[in-house]
Amino acid sequence: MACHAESFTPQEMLIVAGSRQLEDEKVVFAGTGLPMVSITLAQLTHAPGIIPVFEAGAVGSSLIRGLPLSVGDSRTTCKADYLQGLNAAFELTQRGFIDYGFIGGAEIDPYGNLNSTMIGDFPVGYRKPGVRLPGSGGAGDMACSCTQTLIIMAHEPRRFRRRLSYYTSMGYFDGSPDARKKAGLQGKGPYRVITTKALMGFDEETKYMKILATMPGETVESVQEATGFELMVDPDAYEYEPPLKEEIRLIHEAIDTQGYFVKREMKQ
Amino acid sequence: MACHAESFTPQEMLIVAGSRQLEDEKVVFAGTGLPMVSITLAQLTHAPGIIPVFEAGAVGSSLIRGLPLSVGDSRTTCKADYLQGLNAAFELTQRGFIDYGFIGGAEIDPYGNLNSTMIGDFPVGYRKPGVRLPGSGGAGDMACSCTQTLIIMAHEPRRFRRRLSYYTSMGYFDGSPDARKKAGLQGKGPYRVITTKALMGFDEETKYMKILATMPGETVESVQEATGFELMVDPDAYEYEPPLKEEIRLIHEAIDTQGYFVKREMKQ
Amino acid sequence: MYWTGLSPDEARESLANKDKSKKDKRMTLSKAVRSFVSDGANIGIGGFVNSRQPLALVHEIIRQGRKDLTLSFQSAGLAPELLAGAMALFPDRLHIRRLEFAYFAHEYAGISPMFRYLAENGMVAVEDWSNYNMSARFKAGAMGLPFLPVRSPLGSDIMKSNRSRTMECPFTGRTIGLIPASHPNVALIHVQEADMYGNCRIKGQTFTCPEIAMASQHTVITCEKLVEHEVVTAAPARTSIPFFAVDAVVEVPFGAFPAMCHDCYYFGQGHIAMLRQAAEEFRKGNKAGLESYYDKFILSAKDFDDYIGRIPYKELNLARQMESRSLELQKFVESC
Amino acid sequence: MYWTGLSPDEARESLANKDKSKKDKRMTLSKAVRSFVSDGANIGIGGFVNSRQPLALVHEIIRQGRKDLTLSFQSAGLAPELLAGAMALFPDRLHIRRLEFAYFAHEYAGISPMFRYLAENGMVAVEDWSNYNMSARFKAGAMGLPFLPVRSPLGSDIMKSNRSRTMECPFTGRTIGLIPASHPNVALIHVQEADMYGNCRIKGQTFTCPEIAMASQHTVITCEKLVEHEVVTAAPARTSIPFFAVDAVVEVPFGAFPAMCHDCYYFGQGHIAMLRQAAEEFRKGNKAGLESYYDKFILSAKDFDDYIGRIPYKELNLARQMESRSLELQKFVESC
Repeated sequence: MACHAESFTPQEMLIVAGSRQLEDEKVVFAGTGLPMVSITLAQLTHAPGIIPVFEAGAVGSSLIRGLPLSVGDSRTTCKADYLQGLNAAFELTQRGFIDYGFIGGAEIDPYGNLNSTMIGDFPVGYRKPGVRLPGSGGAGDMACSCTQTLIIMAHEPRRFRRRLSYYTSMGYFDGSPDARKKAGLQGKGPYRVITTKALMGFDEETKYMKILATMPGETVESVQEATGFELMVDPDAYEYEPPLKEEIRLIHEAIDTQGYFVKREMKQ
Repeated sequence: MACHAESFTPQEMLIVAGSRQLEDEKVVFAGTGLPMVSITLAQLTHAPGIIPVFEAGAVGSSLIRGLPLSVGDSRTTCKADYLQGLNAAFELTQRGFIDYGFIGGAEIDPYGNLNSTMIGDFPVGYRKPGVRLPGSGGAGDMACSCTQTLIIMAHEPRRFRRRLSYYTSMGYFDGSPDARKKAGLQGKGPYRVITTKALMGFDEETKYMKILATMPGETVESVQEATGFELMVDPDAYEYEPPLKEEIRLIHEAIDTQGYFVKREMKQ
Repeated sequence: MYWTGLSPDEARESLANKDKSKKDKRMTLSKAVRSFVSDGANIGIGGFVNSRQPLALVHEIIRQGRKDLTLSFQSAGLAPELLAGAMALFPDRLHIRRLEFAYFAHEYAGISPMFRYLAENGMVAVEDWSNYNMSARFKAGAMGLPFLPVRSPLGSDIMKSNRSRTMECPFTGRTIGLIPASHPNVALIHVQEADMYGNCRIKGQTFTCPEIAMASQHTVITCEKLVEHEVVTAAPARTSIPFFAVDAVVEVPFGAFPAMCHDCYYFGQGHIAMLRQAAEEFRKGNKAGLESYYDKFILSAKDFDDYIGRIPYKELNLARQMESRSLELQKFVESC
Repeated sequence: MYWTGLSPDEARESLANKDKSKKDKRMTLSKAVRSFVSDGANIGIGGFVNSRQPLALVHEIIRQGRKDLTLSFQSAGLAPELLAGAMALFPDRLHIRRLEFAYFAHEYAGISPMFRYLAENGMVAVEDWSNYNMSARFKAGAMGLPFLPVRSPLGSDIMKSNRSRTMECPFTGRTIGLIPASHPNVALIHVQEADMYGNCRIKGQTFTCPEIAMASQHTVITCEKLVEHEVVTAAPARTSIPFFAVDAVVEVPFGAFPAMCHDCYYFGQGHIAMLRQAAEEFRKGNKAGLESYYDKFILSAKDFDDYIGRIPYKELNLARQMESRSLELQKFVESC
């Protein structure tokens, strides 16, 4: 019988949901931060056969040496099958070896497009943006070329916007039929958006974002309220299963023992 | 005082001349067979600092483990600085790391273009050639992308032809100004043609083949007679210095001890 | 534009839908060829000239018989020559439709008579490329790109013999060549070491083996020896081909003989000379020698071990000794 | 089309005319920077985020002062951040004109405040690319090609922010991206081991260091330790950068600190936090902390050893221990 945690933070729920979305024995390209935590949690629970790929060059690693603080960290090379550099990792992706890309972003729109470049008015304000973000890194490439992508991010109205300042990592463009294929892309696009408030997918026809489940304590209304655009709601939307005690324990005692990415305070 | 060999074969003279054309401390892309013998001879005599590159992937090797029978032979990897594969070797070439490419061919024309593909009528007879040769291998690439090329071959009328059946390795095309550059090539083209009968270069303006020296026992007339087109003759053409005893000794006792590429019978 | 093997979109689709998990891929030679080498296949041949030629797989293909094959390689000798000889002798058993290649001969051991025989009789379609072209075509395939730009051999008849294009570079305004990716249906690769999942450790030059494996729809690996998976993960930078690019792993000692295999054995020079002589005589009209070669060493052999068992021990031993002794100094220094 | 650094034809010409012989390239940090890093240079920065950042070279550039720089990298933190901070504090000493990059921040340690400061004040021209784009741009340069085709990030604003193009693939008819080669004037690369000729042995991931070195007009290598040439030739397949792509070799232990260096030391986390904090305060208007950082650790230091000498021993030792202990099992298995 599943033993659920009595209290957990939205971030812990986010990580657990990220982990549960990962299928066993799939190749997963890991973005930095929370995706690495979720992948490790999945490896320690239901998906020991996951094959992680890190953009700095490691394939098939076990993160048992400690949570990497960077996708270029030596810890990502532990027990790897294959170890090269950035070009090799992205070429694997372009070729089709990656089942899932696991990425984040600062802003997202209804079609799963992400911004991690700038807040401001592009292209006019490109040379002097209101807020300059770190830039695409590899996320823009993963979004294009992984077979599918999982997006993980905090759910706040300022992050969920109808129109992005800048389109860094492409989802379904404007939702028009075959938009990705016409642009020259190979991957199928975003599969799930996992947030602190909901699990979302995309309508098959319109490619518009849709609530599949609400996180414990949230409702369709509370999720909609935290979203800068109107969401579709799946007719079978359900309440997401809360974290297990064991999942929370693993996060803090086996994965991010130093609290680099996962905060420890209890909010709920 | 130089001690010349009393007798030597045209092939031995060819190898020695090939060796002497190699400058010390240059990077030389080695074709299979005689170029490997000449490069090793140069390394053992005046040019210990030559850096050989083999198309199967080895850079900077010392061929002290025995003469390789193939440019993909493990012997080409001995004491190498760098060891990868074919793409890496040709990318080095394309980038500009190779000073000299050292190649052969079955047929040559007055502008240093080479055929190693077929004898017959191209394109009509391409699908059923009179004689099918092994094909370009890497020679076509070396001819295009090494900074300069050295060509080494037996001097026979059937090999020196005004018009080739097939243009495999490009020299100066039709000799027209900037023909190589217009075609998109980066290397400067053929520098010398070393044969069993002569050392030849190319006229600076017309890019037409020109006798620079005749091999011992040959004359401008005898060279011309063995050539299927008219040659230019350098006003300062001279008789080439015969092999030294030591050069002949090294060829047979230190390099091709089994006689794979260099025959031993004395013809002169 | 026509594609032999898979088109870039087909190759992508096939890989995206494939199970890429880490599973035991060991199987028999016979099953590997039965499962992954079909009639009509475009076969990517690993190795370089007569180094690491996938001869155990070639023997098995000849034994099983295949039709309508396309052979893709940069420079090769024994592997395509044995297939060409099988076609010349037994056209109902083995048929090669097409060659995409840069060089087909034996280097020090001379030309390939059976290639000359097929080509000069117009029995096979040929498409000439340069070594770099073929290597870059596999590389484009491995990179998931439909083409790569190349600077050679621009202006040659090679570019007129094949499907390459030229264009004006949009950045420099100069002429540049474009060569289409090659995605064979199956890659045949012989390596020194592999683990049960297919991670390959190639010693010496890699040639274009990693690119061919990663470009192809399926990859069959023969290896001199299977190694524990832990050997691979202890030094992952030495993995040349990752497991998820491999479909079958077969342990076949001497699997490239009489070709050479870096660190394992040198050329079986006597055997190569014998085979080449028989082929040259076939080309001149005398078929008996070549027929008896195929019968003795391939068709009547149960499997590749059986063939190796028919090679005189002193030939195998000489090839081993020539290779290991010449590598001794290097290995001693490396072990320090 | 404009080129920063060298155009492909200029890069080819420069390399063709260069002495590529095997000569002793050891020199001091000061001489290496004086000889190969000029005002106006496009600098290719090796490493990845805060791994193997060439910080000894960056400190020396700040000490010597340079103007009108272009920085090219895929993902980096400390190296460009220290240069950006120097520009913000001492505009007459150091000036960055332009950034060509994919990601500029510290991953676990957050954003780069000095990058935000320069970018949000419009003090520097930026050209955004993706990580694969920048890696492939260096790779195109290393391959001697004017461009490479890419499939990502097609359709994004990144492609509108930079000099990439799209075209219809002449083989498939589908849209494909083309990104121009990058040929920096100088590459700054930190590695674990190099010999006196410049052969580099990179441990762990190579990132894009080999490509940057081979694309650049000049390459300056700092290494944790010099190794004998015989170590290189005993295992040439482990050479990541060949000597003829290198112009200067400087032995600088801890040459990437407080960035991490695989197999040598982990992140100097306390030092990174201190620097980042000072930079964040500068961005909010309080300059004193950052000024004092530069004064204490860079400007008043005679050389990089002097700076390392000012780091508390226990910080250095902790970084060493964290890295070596976590690698112990792996190295034990590898040594068997």
